Amino acid sequence: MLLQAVAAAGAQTHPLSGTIAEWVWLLPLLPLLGFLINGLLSLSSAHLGPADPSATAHDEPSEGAAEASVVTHGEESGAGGDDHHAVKRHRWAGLTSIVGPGVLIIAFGLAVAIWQTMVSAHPDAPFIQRYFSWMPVGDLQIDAAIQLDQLSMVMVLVVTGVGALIHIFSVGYMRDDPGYPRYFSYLNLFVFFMLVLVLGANYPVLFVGWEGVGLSSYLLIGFWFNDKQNADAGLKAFIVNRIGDFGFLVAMFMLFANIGVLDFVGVNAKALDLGAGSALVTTICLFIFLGCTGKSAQIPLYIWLPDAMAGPTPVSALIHAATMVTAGVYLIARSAALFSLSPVASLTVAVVGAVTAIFAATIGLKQWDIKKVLAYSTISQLGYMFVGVGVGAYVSGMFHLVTHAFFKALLFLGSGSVIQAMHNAYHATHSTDDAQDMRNMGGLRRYLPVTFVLMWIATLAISGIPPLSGFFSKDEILGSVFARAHGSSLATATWLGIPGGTLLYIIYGIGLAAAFLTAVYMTRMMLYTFHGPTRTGAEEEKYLGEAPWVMTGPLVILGILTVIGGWLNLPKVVTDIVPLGPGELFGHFLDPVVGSATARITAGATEVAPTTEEALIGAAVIIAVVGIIVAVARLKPANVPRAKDAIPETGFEGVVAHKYYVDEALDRTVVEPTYVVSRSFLWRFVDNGVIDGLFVNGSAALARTFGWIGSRLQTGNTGIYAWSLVVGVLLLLGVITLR
Amino acid sequence: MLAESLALTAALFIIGVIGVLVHRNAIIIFMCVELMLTAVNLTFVAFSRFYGTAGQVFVVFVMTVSAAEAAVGLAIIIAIFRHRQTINLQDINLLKG
Amino acid sequence: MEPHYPLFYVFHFYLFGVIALASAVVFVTRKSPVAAALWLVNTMFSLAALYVMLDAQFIGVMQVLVYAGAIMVVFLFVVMLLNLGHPSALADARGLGWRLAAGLVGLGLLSEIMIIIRAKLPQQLIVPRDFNEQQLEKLNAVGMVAAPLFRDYLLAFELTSVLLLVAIAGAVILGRGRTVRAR
Amino acid sequence: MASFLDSIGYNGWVLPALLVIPLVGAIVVLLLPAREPADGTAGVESPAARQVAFWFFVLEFIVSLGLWWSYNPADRGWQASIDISWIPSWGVRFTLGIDGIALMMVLLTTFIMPLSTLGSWTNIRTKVRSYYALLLILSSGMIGVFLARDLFLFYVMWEVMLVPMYFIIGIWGGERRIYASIKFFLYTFLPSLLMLVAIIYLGLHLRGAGGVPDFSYDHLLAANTAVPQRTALWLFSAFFLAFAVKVPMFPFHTWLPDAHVEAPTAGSVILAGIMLKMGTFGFLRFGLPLFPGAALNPTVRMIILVLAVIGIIYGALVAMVQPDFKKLVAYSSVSHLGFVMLGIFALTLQSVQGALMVMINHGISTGALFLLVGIIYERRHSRLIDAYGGIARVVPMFAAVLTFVSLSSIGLPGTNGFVGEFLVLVGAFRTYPVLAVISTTGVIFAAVYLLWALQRILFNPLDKPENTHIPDLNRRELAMLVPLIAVIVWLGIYPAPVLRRMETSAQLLVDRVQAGTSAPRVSEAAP
Repeated sequence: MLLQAVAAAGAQTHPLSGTIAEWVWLLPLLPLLGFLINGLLSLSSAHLGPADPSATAHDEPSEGAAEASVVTHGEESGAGGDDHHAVKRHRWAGLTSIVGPGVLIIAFGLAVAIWQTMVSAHPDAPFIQRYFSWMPVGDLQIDAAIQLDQLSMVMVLVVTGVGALIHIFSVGYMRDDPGYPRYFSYLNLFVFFMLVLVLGANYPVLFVGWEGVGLSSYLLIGFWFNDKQNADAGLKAFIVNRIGDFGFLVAMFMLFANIGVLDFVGVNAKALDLGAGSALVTTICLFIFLGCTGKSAQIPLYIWLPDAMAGPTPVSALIHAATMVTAGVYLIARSAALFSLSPVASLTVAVVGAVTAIFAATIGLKQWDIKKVLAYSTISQLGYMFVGVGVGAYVSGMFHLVTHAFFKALLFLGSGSVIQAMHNAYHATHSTDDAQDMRNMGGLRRYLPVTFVLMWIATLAISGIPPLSGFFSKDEILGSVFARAHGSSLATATWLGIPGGTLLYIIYGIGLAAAFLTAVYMTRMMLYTFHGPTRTGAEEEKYLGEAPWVMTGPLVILGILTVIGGWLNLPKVVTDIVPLGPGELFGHFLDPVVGSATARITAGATEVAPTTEEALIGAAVIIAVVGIIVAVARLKPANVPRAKDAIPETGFEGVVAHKYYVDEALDRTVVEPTYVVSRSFLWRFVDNGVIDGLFVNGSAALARTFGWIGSRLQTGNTGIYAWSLVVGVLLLLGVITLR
Repeated sequence: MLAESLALTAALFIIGVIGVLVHRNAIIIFMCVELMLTAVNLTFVAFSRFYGTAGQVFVVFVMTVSAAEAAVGLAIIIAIFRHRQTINLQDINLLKG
Repeated sequence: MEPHYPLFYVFHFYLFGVIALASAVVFVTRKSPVAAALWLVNTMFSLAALYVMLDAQFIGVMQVLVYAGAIMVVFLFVVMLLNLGHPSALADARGLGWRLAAGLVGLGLLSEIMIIIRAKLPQQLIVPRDFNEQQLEKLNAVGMVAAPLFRDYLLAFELTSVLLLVAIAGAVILGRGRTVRAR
Repeated sequence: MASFLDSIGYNGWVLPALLVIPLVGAIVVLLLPAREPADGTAGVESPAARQVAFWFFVLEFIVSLGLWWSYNPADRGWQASIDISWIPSWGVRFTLGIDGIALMMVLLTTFIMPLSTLGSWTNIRTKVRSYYALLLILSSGMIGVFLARDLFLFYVMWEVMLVPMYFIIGIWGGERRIYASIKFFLYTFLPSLLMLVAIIYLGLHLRGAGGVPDFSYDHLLAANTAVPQRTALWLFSAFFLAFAVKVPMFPFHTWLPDAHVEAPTAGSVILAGIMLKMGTFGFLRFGLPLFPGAALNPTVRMIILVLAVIGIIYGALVAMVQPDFKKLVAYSSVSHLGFVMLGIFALTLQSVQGALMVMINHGISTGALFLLVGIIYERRHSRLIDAYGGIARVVPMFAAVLTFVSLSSIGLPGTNGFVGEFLVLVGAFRTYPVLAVISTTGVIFAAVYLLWALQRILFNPLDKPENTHIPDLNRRELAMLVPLIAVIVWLGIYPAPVLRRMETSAQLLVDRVQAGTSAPRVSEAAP
């Protein structure tokens, strides 16, 4: 009801109505169209079975089946799904190359057009388009509706923009894969769900996208599904995400049960009814946050993301770095009205974010797989974002999300370029060495100069070296933490007995430490990959080479964005010193959405003096630089053995290299016991034994036992029958006579 | 003479019962059954002096039944003997459950 | 109340009763089927005599004809057909323990029956005192049975004929032995 | 559309027609000549039987489809009613009618039946005529259960439904079919007898006008306040057992895995798709409204709810460890139906509507899953998960459909599964928050068991030579799966028309039961 009213009112008065923003529904629809086309193309190579399957099942195999043969390790052929080196271009590859990236480019164009309209119109209220009633049940009215405001606009631009670049990159990266249309259909599907996620006007619609991106992620991680490891990784990702979704669901139930609405406008309007700082709102926020930890790979649900690197590298770039994993950050920013009411929940978010940031960074120090390093780096950076939105610096969190999308996509695509080169080299020589292990790389700058330069830019950005984008965004988060340690609603609250202010200082410290580690492990990655001698192998070196333009082009664009991304939100303290341009553009842009929530948290916060702020920035920069120097000084790429010659680390280093054995511990304590209990106790004992055996078949057996006893009396010897008859008569007559 | 008749009936009947209990030869057991039937006939006849001729009619029926029974029973015994070469009831346990 | 019977009548009644009883006892203790059958015939004859004395002349005749004449002959015929005449061929009777037990059970039953008979003996007659004599004079010995048989019990009588028919058919089928082999 | 239907007097004859059409079909099928297998029919004897049966089912579906338009959601009473005297001396009447709940169940039935016929197209080769005749009779019985407005008629239909299924499992089933069919029969028949006793008690004790026993639902609904509280509890227990076995609720579920696994494909589809709904439908139609006091007695209600929640978790965990895919799907039904029971007994409008949606969705998704198992079983003659692996490469279309249907079954938003589970949980959270939260974990387990099985069948290395030459879906199989997929998408994205048609009846139910618990009963005033 409320939503309809708002929509009706909005339709008449909203500044965006009647503009190109009316076409916003086309945004998710375009990738959906791409998904359908590509999906059909991918299935069109399949052949229909015979009219009667069992009649011919063992006779002549059909044409499609004939192409497939048993795959053992090292031998590849067939129509898709197995290892990606099978060079067999799909017959619809050309069409797919147009449709797949095409829909994204069009969508990005549309998004830019809408964005410009929005900038000029500067609406204060969200623009809501309501299409039809999704779940109308009594007082539960959930509409299929899209909400366009500045927050979703930012996400739309990132998703379609970075997404389009990654799609283009994929054209080169995946061109020889037999599952090419399938790949693009999944990728389009992902973008569709991601856009539903960011554009949904209420929690359930958002949840559609939320689970949908999880599904696409599942499908893409397991894209080369004939490898058990990949399929396992996909499954793990989906299930861990579902654990998070459980929290999200419960949060929705609680919202509906307590305030009766689930759309963002309604929740924002009624959030105060829950009571500021009440246990109720804290619980709701914590359940939402549980959902976020799943999607955004935070402690304790981060475990799926490193495994997710099993997917094709562009997928890692798009889903597991730039967009999907940031959905948790988006969700918290979207629910800012709720989180700002609960300092405890906000602090929890910040603490978890900070701990994750440093925890993942330490693991990143000891990884040899280039994508694993980036994966832990992503977890760590996501931790930063959560620190940002946790301390109520929603703008900073979102800003870091955007810049991170640029440089992390660049890093991943760059690593993809490296892996592609390595892979081609090993494929040419039929070597079975690991194309992703940094110990097999080294000195690649000679072969991949463009990638080398661009990846260094991204590395510096993520380490926080000015004036690259990462510097501004990361610094803003740390600055916000520092600024809120005094007087804000967070500082006055207590979290598990610790005063909020103290906690925020600790978080700030952790943030700095993580920044240091980030600089170290990123430099380490660059050193081992691009510097020093080449460890790829003498024969293989001849085949190393730069990727085609269709792959390097997106890299260059991302590189430019990485460099200039910081201009989006120049801090005041910087623009005061250096007149680089208008300051805090991003903040002003997002103000209508998160401004009031931010204000609620910073209400009593004391202003940080510009000098202090400058000092903080200086400290952060110095730490980053020191990190890089330490890495360069300590690590000697020349001394690294090749992967097959390496000796496993021992002691604490070994523990870190094995990711603190978290996966193994979970396997032992959760996964295996659940399975064993379900199998041995629930199924075999309770179901088959007690219920079926004892009760059901037991009662049948009881009846049969009585029957058996009766049948034993039937000896078949008529003499006995006669005897018993006569004795019976004797007894009966006796009773009668003696009565 | 009613009491004497009934006593005799009872005695004959019981002798028949004892015969069934102690014998294993199917034919002798059969004869014992005939004895029991006959004993019952005596009751009917004895009572017919006091209750009218209906008793005697019943004797006719009993005789018919026992004749039929003898015919079928003996046929069964022959059949069993052909099959098993014995009419000892202890060796015949087709009814065993 | 029962009429008074002359001593002559009573003597013969008891005589035949004792013969019947004694023959039955001997019958039941025989191991040879042939001997047993012959002793049983003896019992039947005695009973036939008792029937006659009890004003059931027709039944008495039938007893001789049907039981002693027909049924027992069939028995003997079967015994001979199966060549079971020799008692040694069969371990017929059960052991002493069983026989004693059977005797005790029999005695028990007998005593119970006696008690019941004594307790429940009818004290009043339903039909007139000389009803049977009148019937006998009016209808003669056969008519006395035939009249109710064909009037009051016609249906039952016809059914017994069906029973006999079925029994004949059954006996023939069983006796032919083909079904046995088919099994 | 509605005016066209009115012009042919649709409401006057549709309900008896729905019962009669399959029976006529059964007779026609039985009258077909017996024919030896001919070429091109894949060794199926009397192939005409399946054609005839299929077209009769299609006719039935088309006839029933009119109900979608002719049904008036605003009307709270029975619609398209029929009332004929049947056994006057016992007060038994042949009364039919639909409300929003029955409407959807009937449509589900008529929708599933032709598809299940297609599903048994080639794998039923012997006694074909009897098979399709039984299917037709079965469908008549099932529709009768949904339509009956007289408890006696309801009971008759309830048992009519049981017998054909017994034969379908027992004659055309798998290796342990005899065990499974007898278990199925006894398991469901025994409690039905208790229910019969309860029905007779109601009919005799709540006599209608003139002292004649009256089994009519409306009468019993109005008169049930006369039943003492203790007696009501006993009567409810009898109904409860009959329905709980059918649902099946934990711990009355063990007939289900056996029956499902041994039944032929169509049998499993119908069992899961429609017959399991009989139990929950029974609770909605009879169990709750007739004995509101007993059903909502706090202890009784809590026991049932806890059993439902146990069913959700337990079914999922046990499904997870099944080596047999068909058994896995069977146990997943226990889990899904647990959601339905939770929704019904949480008794809010959302949860009841959600329960109804789960009933429909489960029919669609699980039906489709069983069809898919049947398809792959027909090709490889194995239901064991371990017999497969990596076959997505060999049968991409099969893989796509199986994945999609599985996702619907685990309740991925955007598919039908989500709508039902979400509504159940959101509604249940209002009355029983703790139980709702525990049940929500079922969402996680659902993903675990189904996707894990999916992985072991479709993904992983293709390492078994016999799996490399499996033919993909053929046109017939596509024809039966595409409608299901379409419905999955439709109900996932735009379930509102379905929800609106059921809302009045669901609301009426909730109001009635809640009014019934707070005696004295208020007379139902038509709005």
